[in-house]
Amino acid sequence: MVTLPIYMDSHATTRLDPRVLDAMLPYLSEHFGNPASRTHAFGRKAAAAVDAARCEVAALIGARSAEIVFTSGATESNNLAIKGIVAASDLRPCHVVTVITEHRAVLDPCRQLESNGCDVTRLPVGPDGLIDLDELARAITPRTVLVSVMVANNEIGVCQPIAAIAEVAAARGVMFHTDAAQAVGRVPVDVDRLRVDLASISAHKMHGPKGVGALYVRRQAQARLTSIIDGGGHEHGLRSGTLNVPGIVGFGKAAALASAETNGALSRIASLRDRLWAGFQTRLTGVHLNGSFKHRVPHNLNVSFAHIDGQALLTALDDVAVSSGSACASATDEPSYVVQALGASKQRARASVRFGLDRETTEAEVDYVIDKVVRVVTRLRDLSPLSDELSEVGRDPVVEKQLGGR
Amino acid sequence: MVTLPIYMDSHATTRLDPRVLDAMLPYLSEHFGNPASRTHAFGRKAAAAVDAARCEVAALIGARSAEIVFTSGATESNNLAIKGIVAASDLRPCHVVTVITEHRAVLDPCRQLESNGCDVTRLPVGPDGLIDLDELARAITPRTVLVSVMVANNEIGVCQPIAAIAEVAAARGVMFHTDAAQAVGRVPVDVDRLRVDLASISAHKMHGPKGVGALYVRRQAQARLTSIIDGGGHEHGLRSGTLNVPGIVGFGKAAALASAETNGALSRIASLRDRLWAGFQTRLTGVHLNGSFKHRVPHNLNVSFAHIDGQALLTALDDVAVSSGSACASATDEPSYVVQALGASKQRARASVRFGLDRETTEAEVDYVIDKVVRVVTRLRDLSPLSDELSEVGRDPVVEKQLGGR
Amino acid sequence: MVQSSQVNDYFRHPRHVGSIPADAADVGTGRVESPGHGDVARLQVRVEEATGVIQEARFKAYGCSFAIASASFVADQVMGRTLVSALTITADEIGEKLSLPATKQYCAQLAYDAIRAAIADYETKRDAKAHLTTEDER
Amino acid sequence: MVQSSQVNDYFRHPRHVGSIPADAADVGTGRVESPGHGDVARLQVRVEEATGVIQEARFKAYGCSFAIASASFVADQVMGRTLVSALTITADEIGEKLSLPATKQYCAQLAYDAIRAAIADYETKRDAKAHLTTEDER
Ligand SMILES: Cc1ncc(COP(=O)(O)O)c(C=O)c1O
Ligand SMILES: Cc1ncc(COP(=O)(O)O)c(C=O)c1O
Repeated sequence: MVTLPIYMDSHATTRLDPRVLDAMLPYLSEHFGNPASRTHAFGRKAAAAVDAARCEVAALIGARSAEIVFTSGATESNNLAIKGIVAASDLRPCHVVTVITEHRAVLDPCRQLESNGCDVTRLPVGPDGLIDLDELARAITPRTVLVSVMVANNEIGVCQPIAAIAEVAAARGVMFHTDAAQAVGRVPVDVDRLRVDLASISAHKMHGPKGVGALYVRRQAQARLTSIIDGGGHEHGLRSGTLNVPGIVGFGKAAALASAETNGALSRIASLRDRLWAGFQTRLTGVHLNGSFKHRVPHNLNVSFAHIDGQALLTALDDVAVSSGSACASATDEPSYVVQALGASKQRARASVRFGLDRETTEAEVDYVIDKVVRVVTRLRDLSPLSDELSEVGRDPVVEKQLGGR
Repeated sequence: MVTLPIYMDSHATTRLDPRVLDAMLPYLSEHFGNPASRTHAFGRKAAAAVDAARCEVAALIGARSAEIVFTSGATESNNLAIKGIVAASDLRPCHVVTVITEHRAVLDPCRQLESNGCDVTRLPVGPDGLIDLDELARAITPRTVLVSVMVANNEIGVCQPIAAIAEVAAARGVMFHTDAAQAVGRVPVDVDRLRVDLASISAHKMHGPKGVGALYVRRQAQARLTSIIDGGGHEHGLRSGTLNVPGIVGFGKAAALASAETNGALSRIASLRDRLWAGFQTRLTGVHLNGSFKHRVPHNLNVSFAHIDGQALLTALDDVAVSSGSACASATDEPSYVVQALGASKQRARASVRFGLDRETTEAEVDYVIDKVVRVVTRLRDLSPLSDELSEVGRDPVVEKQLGGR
Repeated sequence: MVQSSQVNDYFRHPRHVGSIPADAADVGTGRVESPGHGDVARLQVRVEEATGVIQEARFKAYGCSFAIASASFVADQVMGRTLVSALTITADEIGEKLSLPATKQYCAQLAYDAIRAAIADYETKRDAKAHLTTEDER
Repeated sequence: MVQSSQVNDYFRHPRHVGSIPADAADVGTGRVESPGHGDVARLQVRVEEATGVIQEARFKAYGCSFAIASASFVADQVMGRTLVSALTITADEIGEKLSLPATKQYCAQLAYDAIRAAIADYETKRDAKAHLTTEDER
């Protein structure tokens, strides 16, 4: 028994856990004070709730609560980390190293810095989606002030070797930031064990509310960061503005739930994901996994279905919410730069579909999705001239070359 | 009959209207999609809700919905406006004009720009808290790219002549930003009538949720603004990041309620405020209004009670939540720069207390507050050596000079 | 990207899907690709030579739902029309009938190109045959 | 700024509020102001000359709740103690007893200064009187 539509797009956002909402509700009604109003009970009540949430978020990643800077989300956290480290540096021009498959919330701030004279190196990735550590080491120059590499990719779920990257950066005295939005709350992340200096987190990716996130800033890194939003000196002067109390309380609760439940859910989610992948492989030809299978978060599956377009597949999958690397939502229609970075053709990139499971996903849902996808893929392939044109679909599962005519 | 404690600190934040919470709840439960996920129903539902809220917010200030950029609050809006206009300008160094009594969310970004080589003029104010328009005109130079003057002050409630200021700026071809956080939703604000180019708004100052705000950006100004948070190009590329859907929905509802109810509440709030002021004046000597009485939002009263300290008064007022210009919450303990800007002594600034009424304030609450304040002021004055030392408190209501000894 | 009910209908219930033998003398086949986007449409028409009327139309399409709907729509439209009449269908008309958003107008162009390519293919064959016949007659 | 229960108690229920005639020979008055902050404390002690014991203490204070509590606290503390003993009270001790936050330590200093000023004033008067007496006796 499944309830339709099925949500399998957890990389985009997750359902707010009802327990999180319960924790938030008092702060959306009677406890409405501004935590900066320390002179009265309304304010102190709010401040205490923020303090408690800060501890929960810190505990989830093995940080101290004074190292948590609340923001409006991981996009802001990334901007604060990247622009803030560059702004605080004396080196001019300075240099930042990142990866071609990062989220736009890392790539766009880097582009912005570039237009202001900063140098940016974007490391390539292999067909598995992983960077080469030697290449990273070679990319670092005496002017490098920051290395920014995400924990888990938002499209293909591939996990970079963060501890090793941190070691390379530390050996060269360079600050290391990681966009951990897709990882924290889903897989264990410990900032001390990984030795990262800055880490971006987002509540809504872990069954918390939208519009709240955090930047972890290691104590020693705080003096090397310039704020991007000023006005009152909240959050140790690193992020001003009235705190989003209900959001932060919800974030704290989501963190507490993740701390308690992530480990237990990990293998269950991974086995559901494996079931999904096995279902596609058994019942369809021409399916291709994008990125490493092994170095991947358990909740991600990114598959290209040969000879069809992701947007068409998504549209036909009306009662299953998944998303496509083809970024059809955007006006440009450019197929996923992440899948293309793996060396895939535009057509394979267009054919990619991202399945995002979470701790609420059930086996029945997975089975429904397999059935539905198989039916829709078959129908669209019947419609596709490419299926006819390429004699043996089964042998060459993915159309690697552009079809420039027959 | 009053319920204690009484909240009279509406400049800091306001109670979330239960109708706003009702509007938000579906987006905190079943409708949890990411509005950027246009390929499935969860996302489209969220996107539609955001669109509707954008229209409500736009309508409240007489803007078009495409001119509303959602942010995390007025602090961010101010930073975006001020830093964004300067960053987009070709002039180097460029020049910004603002006012000494602005909120820190304007002054701090200006300070930040200054440290990067931008020139900043901070206009003084008269004892009434108002700027001089001639002085403004003289301050504008060929390098001036922005004038930023708030609609209503957050401490003393004084309203600057925005339309006239906008005219001065427009006559010189300079962009005009106004921090309208304390005004929008409480008094009518029409961006077209006032001819402002950019205006900052905050939901939690108008019975909406914390952590959401907007920057109004006039269509013609959009190309002259550089974003400060990049990553995906949300909000016409002016503010990236996953939208805070429940917050935005709540903001929309708060705006709709304000549109419907503000005009009716205005005179009622003003008469309650006047009753409060009359109560203090009748029953106490040594009370001094800070700033113009006439050019003031109806919900504000800022009074200095001679010979006592604001923090002590606030602490003694345990069942009445008000706040003090003495900023006791901060570590610095520096008395209100706003009250000092009126020409008041540090002591008068320390003695200032801000009463913030809102549409929920009742006459019974006002009467309770008068009684309580009179009792506490009397008790603290009995404790104060200053009361003895100054022979005739009634004649010289406020201690204007520093007491450097006897 | 919101799609109109027309696009939705043609995408979910496409008319005239399939292939007909491309080497038949009375069949014209058009296979076109959208430059930049990579969407592909193949349209086939079977034409009654005497009347110039399209008796049968078949399409296949690769691409987004708008491309598929556009191809299905034109297959539907050309059925029963003369070649001359079919050639009067414009890309704008396709876009309008399907209420395509501006960014998807290229799908209308693709379908339009497919009609012209299919008819051109048929006409090339017919003319070649006519030429042969003429030579036979000589 | 969170205040301890001790500060809260002394602020809400201050002991020994008031004034005693400053010109009385057995009364010492200390009025001190906190530099930078502007808080003012006035402490008065009535001393039994023979024993050097403080018989009565009165204070007034202007400033924040921490300053008022500190002044009230020291008025309470010095009562019944000898001058010598009263002078052993340190600012740190006041801060500790009232659990003052670091940023409010200056209030302890203010109260401490008030004790010393009050005792100094009393001693000045006493010495002047002794001087007069000595002169009378001569
Ligand atoms: C890897 C990654 N970084 C950053 C973000 C942006 O975070 P937020 O949605 O909190 O702005 C996302 C999600 O959109 C993400 O997946
Ligand atoms: C005048 C003014 N501007 C800006 C702000 C900051 O807005 P927010 O609380 O939304 O960050 C406030 C309130 O704190 C304010 O009163």
